[in-house]
Amino acid sequence: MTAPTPLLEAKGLVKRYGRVTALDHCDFDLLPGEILAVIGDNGAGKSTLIKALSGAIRPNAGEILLNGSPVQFDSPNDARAAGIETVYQTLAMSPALSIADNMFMGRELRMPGLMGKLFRKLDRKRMEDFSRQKLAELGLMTIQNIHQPVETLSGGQRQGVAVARAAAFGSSVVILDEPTAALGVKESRRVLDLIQEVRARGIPIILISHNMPHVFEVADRVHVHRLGRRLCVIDPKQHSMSDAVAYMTGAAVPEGVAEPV
Amino acid sequence: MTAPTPLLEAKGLVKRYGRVTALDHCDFDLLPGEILAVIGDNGAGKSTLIKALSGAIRPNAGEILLNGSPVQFDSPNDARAAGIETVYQTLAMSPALSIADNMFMGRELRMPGLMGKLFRKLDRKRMEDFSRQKLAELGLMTIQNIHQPVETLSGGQRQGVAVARAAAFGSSVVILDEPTAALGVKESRRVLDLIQEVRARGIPIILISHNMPHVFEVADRVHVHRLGRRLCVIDPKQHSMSDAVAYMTGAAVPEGVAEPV
Amino acid sequence: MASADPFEDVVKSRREEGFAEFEPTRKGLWGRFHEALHTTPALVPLIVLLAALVVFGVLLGGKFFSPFALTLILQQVQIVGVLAAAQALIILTAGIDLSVGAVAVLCSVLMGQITFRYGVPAVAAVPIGLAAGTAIGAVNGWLVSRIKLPPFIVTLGMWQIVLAVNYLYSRNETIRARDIETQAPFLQVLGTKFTLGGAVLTLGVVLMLAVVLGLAYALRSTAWGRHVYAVGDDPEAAQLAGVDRHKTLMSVYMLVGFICGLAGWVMIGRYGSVSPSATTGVIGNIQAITAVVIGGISLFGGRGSILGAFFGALIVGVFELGLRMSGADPQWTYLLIGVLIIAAVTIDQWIRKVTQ
Amino acid sequence: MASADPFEDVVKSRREEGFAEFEPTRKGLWGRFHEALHTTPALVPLIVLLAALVVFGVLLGGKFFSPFALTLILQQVQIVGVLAAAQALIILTAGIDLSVGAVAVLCSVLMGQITFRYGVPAVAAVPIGLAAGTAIGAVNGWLVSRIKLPPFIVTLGMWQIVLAVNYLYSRNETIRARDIETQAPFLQVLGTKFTLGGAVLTLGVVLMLAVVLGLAYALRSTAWGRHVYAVGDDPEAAQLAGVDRHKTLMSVYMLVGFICGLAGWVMIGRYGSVSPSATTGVIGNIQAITAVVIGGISLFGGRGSILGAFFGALIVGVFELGLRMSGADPQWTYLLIGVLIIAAVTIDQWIRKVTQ
Amino acid sequence: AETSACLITKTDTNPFFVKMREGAEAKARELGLTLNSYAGKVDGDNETQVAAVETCIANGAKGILITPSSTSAIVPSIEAARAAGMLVIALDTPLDPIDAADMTFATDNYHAGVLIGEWAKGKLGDKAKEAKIAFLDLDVSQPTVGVLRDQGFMEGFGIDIGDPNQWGDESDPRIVGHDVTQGNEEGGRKAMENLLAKDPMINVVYTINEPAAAGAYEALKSMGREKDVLIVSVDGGCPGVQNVADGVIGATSQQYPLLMASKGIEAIAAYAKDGTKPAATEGKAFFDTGVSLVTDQPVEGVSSISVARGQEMCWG
Ligand SMILES: Nc1ncnc2c1ncn2[C@@H]1O[C@H](COP(=O)(O)OP(=O)(O)OP(=O)(O)O)[C@@H](O)[C@H]1O
Ligand SMILES: Nc1ncnc2c1ncn2[C@@H]1O[C@H](COP(=O)(O)OP(=O)(O)OP(=O)(O)O)[C@@H](O)[C@H]1O
Ligand SMILES: [Mg+2]
Ligand SMILES: [Mg+2]
Repeated sequence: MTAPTPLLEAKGLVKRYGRVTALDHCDFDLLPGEILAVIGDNGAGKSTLIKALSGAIRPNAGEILLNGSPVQFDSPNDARAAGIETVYQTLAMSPALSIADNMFMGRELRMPGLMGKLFRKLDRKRMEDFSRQKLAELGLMTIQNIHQPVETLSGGQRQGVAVARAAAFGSSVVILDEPTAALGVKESRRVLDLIQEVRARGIPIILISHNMPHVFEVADRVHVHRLGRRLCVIDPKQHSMSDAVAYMTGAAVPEGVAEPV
Repeated sequence: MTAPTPLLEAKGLVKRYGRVTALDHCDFDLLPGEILAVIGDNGAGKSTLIKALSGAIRPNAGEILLNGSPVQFDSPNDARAAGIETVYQTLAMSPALSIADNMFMGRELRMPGLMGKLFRKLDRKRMEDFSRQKLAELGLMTIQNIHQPVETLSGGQRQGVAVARAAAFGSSVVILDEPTAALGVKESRRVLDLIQEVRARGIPIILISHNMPHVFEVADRVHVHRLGRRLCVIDPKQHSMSDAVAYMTGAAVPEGVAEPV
Repeated sequence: MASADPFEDVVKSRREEGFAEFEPTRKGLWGRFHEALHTTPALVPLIVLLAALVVFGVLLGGKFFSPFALTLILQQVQIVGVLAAAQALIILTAGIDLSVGAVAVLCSVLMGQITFRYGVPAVAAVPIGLAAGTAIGAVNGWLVSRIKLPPFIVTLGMWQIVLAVNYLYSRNETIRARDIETQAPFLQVLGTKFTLGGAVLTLGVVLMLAVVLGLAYALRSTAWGRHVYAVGDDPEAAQLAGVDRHKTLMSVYMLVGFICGLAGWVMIGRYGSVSPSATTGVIGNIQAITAVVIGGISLFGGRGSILGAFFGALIVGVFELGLRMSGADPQWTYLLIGVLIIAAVTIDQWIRKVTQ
Repeated sequence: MASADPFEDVVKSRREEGFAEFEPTRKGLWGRFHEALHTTPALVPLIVLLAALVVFGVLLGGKFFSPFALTLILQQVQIVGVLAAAQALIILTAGIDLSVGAVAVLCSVLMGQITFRYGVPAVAAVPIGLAAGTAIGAVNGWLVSRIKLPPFIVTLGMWQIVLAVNYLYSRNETIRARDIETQAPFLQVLGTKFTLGGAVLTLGVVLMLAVVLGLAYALRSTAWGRHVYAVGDDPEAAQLAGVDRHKTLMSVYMLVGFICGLAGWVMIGRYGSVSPSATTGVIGNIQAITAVVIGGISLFGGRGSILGAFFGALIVGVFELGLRMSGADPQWTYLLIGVLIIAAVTIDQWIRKVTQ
Repeated sequence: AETSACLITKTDTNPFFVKMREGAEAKARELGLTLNSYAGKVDGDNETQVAAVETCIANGAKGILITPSSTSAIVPSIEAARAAGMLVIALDTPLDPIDAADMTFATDNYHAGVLIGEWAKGKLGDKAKEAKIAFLDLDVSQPTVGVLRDQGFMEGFGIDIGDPNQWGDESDPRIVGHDVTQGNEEGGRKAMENLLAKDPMINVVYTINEPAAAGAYEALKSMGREKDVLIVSVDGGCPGVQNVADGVIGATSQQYPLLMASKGIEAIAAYAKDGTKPAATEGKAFFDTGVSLVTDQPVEGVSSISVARGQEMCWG
């Protein structure tokens, strides 16, 4: 099997914060239509990697290629313009605004007709109905008031809103940084379904997660991150979860890789 | 078996936020020396319950009893004075301060001798060494700079600091609200060990978690929370995880309980 | 350990679920009132305002409740009202603008001097003045958004610069009302009076109301308004969520500059003359910030309503007129206004607390 | 699905692990400099200050680098320096204090009037004045912490109240320098001069340095200091983590009141006389806030160092004296100081950026 | 109903206006008038004065005494008040145009400046030609009083004043510089220090008022130069005159705010009774309440009164 061109690729990414090295010549590739899981210890640099891929930070060195050609994202909006939609670990919500406001931030719906064209009036009702429906799909039925500011939601409800947003609007790549960390059993399950629905639409997904059973259930390939770089990529069908955990914690070294420390 | 007096008990707690009802006549009890797990859907009111128990919010109605006698906590400090130590879901850290500063917030160590007594000088070194050791015990070995402000830590590292703090200083009750949500496989494992160590010291623990295998591994009793109130308490040895999930999501109704909605 | 238990299967099949519902907890008028306070935060300063009106009405009797006195309040808060609307916008983005008053004065001076010194017709001088205000706003915005300087420092510097330019450019000359009236009446057009059911209003008052209501609409019902709140609430999060922080900030600062220009035009209407040493240049900023904060907008950004700021301006206006009319001497007036401002916000807090 | 895989067993046994280590990325002098900037944020305003000194030194030559001019700067910033230290404390708690200047003036008036009107000896009048400052601080603190009013409003009200009381109580009378010198010289003691290697310093300058260094120590090296930062950073989190928010805020506001009292005493030393209409009462607050912000303390609380605030005060002092010495007229000086303040913070930002 | 009158001063922090208010209050009490006082917030505050005039109209007062912060900008409000049937009297500072008020009871600030300028010139004699002069003015916004006093001093001293509506545009090399003081000790000291840093050889100091002069003196004293510098000032308040006696100030132009205020109140009382309006001083467009130079070192050709006499006549 000759490898297809990666949709999104990164080479030698470096990111330093003062004394701290978060990415240390890290490589990365995402193939079209796949679900790529990224796993690694806490602080391995997974979030930093996807922040670099989605334009939220600018790496000190290295290059990013989209469909084989180098790109530079100066802001998350640049990446979004290229079709990359991300759920950050910090969720990136405006705490004082309502659920619907947050769902549609930056892509608000206007009223039809004159009110919308001339007065640019928002179509509150349509946005709220849409939000309610998306949350119901995720099983978040405990939300009592759709006008609630996001800061008053429970941890899991808040994460649900962020995931629903990315899944609903994702166009060419969807990146999910620990999307189920705060979610309940039912809600996590629904997110996994959602991920598979998105992939079925032909959109590749990057999934960061510490939940091995979930990773091994949905991923096509697993990128193991360790100490700021990619240690190896494994096929979940040929490796067990124990292998993956052993690699990422440093308890075992995958073949053909010299233990870095 | 006659029930021993609960160490911590709550009766008929109600908490409303404007239009939203977070706790709806909720009961609760924690027996001495046990690990009590609290499970429930997102937004069921688990965090609100433990906030009421730890003095972070004041319920609109209901009473809290400590060792059988009613208490009123007006601030988290009141609860802490009564020996209740809590890891909140939001972690309650000062983002701009360092790891050691956060670990020792409110219980700082002073230099020995005159410098400490007269000039109230902090013993930075001792606090940093202690923090480093606690984090190492949790397996958080990716922290490169102990002076790093907490806001620059990864999601999991931050959670690790909060858990280490509560476990290190817990005295009569330790409450953990989703302590492993952002943690990796290894780090979660270590937290479970820690929970058992704390219990071995005779300190009872309230553990909120969405991770059923972990809950069933460590808990002595499981409090199932649904729609703002306690639905039932189950014994993990007599019920399966499937039962628990069915109860908390409303797919099944435990014996002797009328379906609330 | 039971990790082989396929517990997730329980939730694999979807069941029909209803949204969680609880009985509404409070009913009747009091419940509605609570509800209203929660959805419309500007109601709280409005209540304080009405309370202040009643208190002074009782103290001063018919003299205070005359159409003359009541419309006088509106006329006296015209300028602060417009500046407070501008300031509220900036504060919603978690900024602060110390230059608003100075920009207003400079714009009024520009409108006057351009007409009188260079003979440009007033209908052209006014837009030039407004453009100048917008340009100053753009500089502020650029420094805040691109160079990432703290708004406090940018606008503090701009305040001094604008005031000095204002004195230097005008050569400290006042253009007299009589001259404007005869040679360029358009400059004073916002001072035009008309009666509406016994109350005497000016076009300036109408403009103030239009600015406040227009902004209230834009902030609540357009995407731009949501972006302003989001940027003020958490700029990082807003940017990650897809808001163009730079564009939003630039639009806010430029709009604020423009509104300050309008305030300058209102000043000519109200005072008749054009004077570079108008005090608005020196204390307009604090007055505007005070109105905004009394109106319940958080100085940390992202929370509050512009109508609140307007009520805040009116509250101060009522206090000042009421105390003056009751003949308190100036230092006692200052002292009492200090006390009343604290009292107003205490009542505000109290209302919020009991209606939690 | 492989959920029966006992993957967690891999991590059940503990292995010896080392902390993650990476090669230090930058070395040598430049690397050390970076490191220093990261650990000591007050270095940035210090660099700006030195740059300003060099620029004016080059422009003005020996005249500026004379002990006379350099110590003059210290004397001129005495009062603002002390007030900036107080203001920095409040701003670190995410508050703001508009009353600092007014409280200082009132305390100086109290010290003077208590001595001259009631014949209390000056050594007793000074502590009474300091106690009054502390009491005002306590009222501010109580309103902020217990009633939970915004600090801006509380201290705005207090500012007006204190200024009015100041005029009313003093009946606007100045106590002349000559009278104090002959009848109560202790009031002027902080004006006492002494020479230190050619430089003429006053006890007031020494007091300023002591206040700044003392606070810097307390903030960095005591538990109280950590609590101040925590409360300013995220009051909710601090409280949940076990900090007594109320106690911390009260201690800060009371200490600030006390320091303002000291500033009032410094004022008597510097001006000789006691006058209720001192400008500090009106613009002392803005001057202090400006110094704090130039010094790199965030108005949102919890970030920055008090030494920075002190350097901020000195930066403004250098600009003012430098410009006056180079012969700019007052209006141009006013304009240029605006420009320079913005420039100073721009350079500050730039240093932070290139040394990221 | 009882007759009420308004007094609107520029500020109420300057002792000058405090005394003016005391004079007005005393007279009003004597004549049975209700007096409401108002003041601007800072020097040059026209807006607050406009609001005060409007309040007086709303209150139905019979007359207004005003020391205008801005002599021309206040005029439309004054016209409105007069149209409402009130007697308006300008105190201390004439309006522009002067006939916008019914009458003006004033000292001539420009003349006050001229007196101290002439005195300083006479005192220096020949050395006036190479004098080094510091000007300690009021504020960068150049309120009218400050400009009048400053430019008057220049004329008296023999300096070409350029634009009479502005200070700072002169080119005489004897001027070391202008700085602003806000009219208090604090500003006086700092401004003096700044100008001394620019040129330590300053030997004449013009000050806007006596508090500024006292501040300037402190700065000079700390450099040991208090003996060889001539300080002149304007106002004539009691502490100021005492400072002349103590040698802090060389000479000051004394004004009479109490007189202005009590005259003003009398005029309003008369107007309220039978509609009579006050008349101007012979040959002038206003009622001149006079100004005298107070010094114990009289100079030939400049009329002055002694410090003892000044202390008798000082306000308060
Ligand atoms: N702004 C920052 N300043 C300094 N260090 C940082 C910053 N952001 C991240 N780091 C450090 O970089 C390393 C990688 O962090 P990152 O958030 O990418 O980890 P992660 O793999 O996502 O971990 P987790 O699973 O806990 O989310 C960590 O050691 C962290 O402390
Ligand atoms: N300050 C608040 N204002 C309004 N509603 C609130 C507030 N805090 C919590 N709620 C609501 O109360 C309900 C219970 O929230 P809580 O945080 O206790 O849930 P939880 O069981 O901890 O959920 P999770 O598992 O997601 O953490 C939710 O519906 C939430 O939206
Ligand atoms: Mg992460
Ligand atoms: Mg929760």
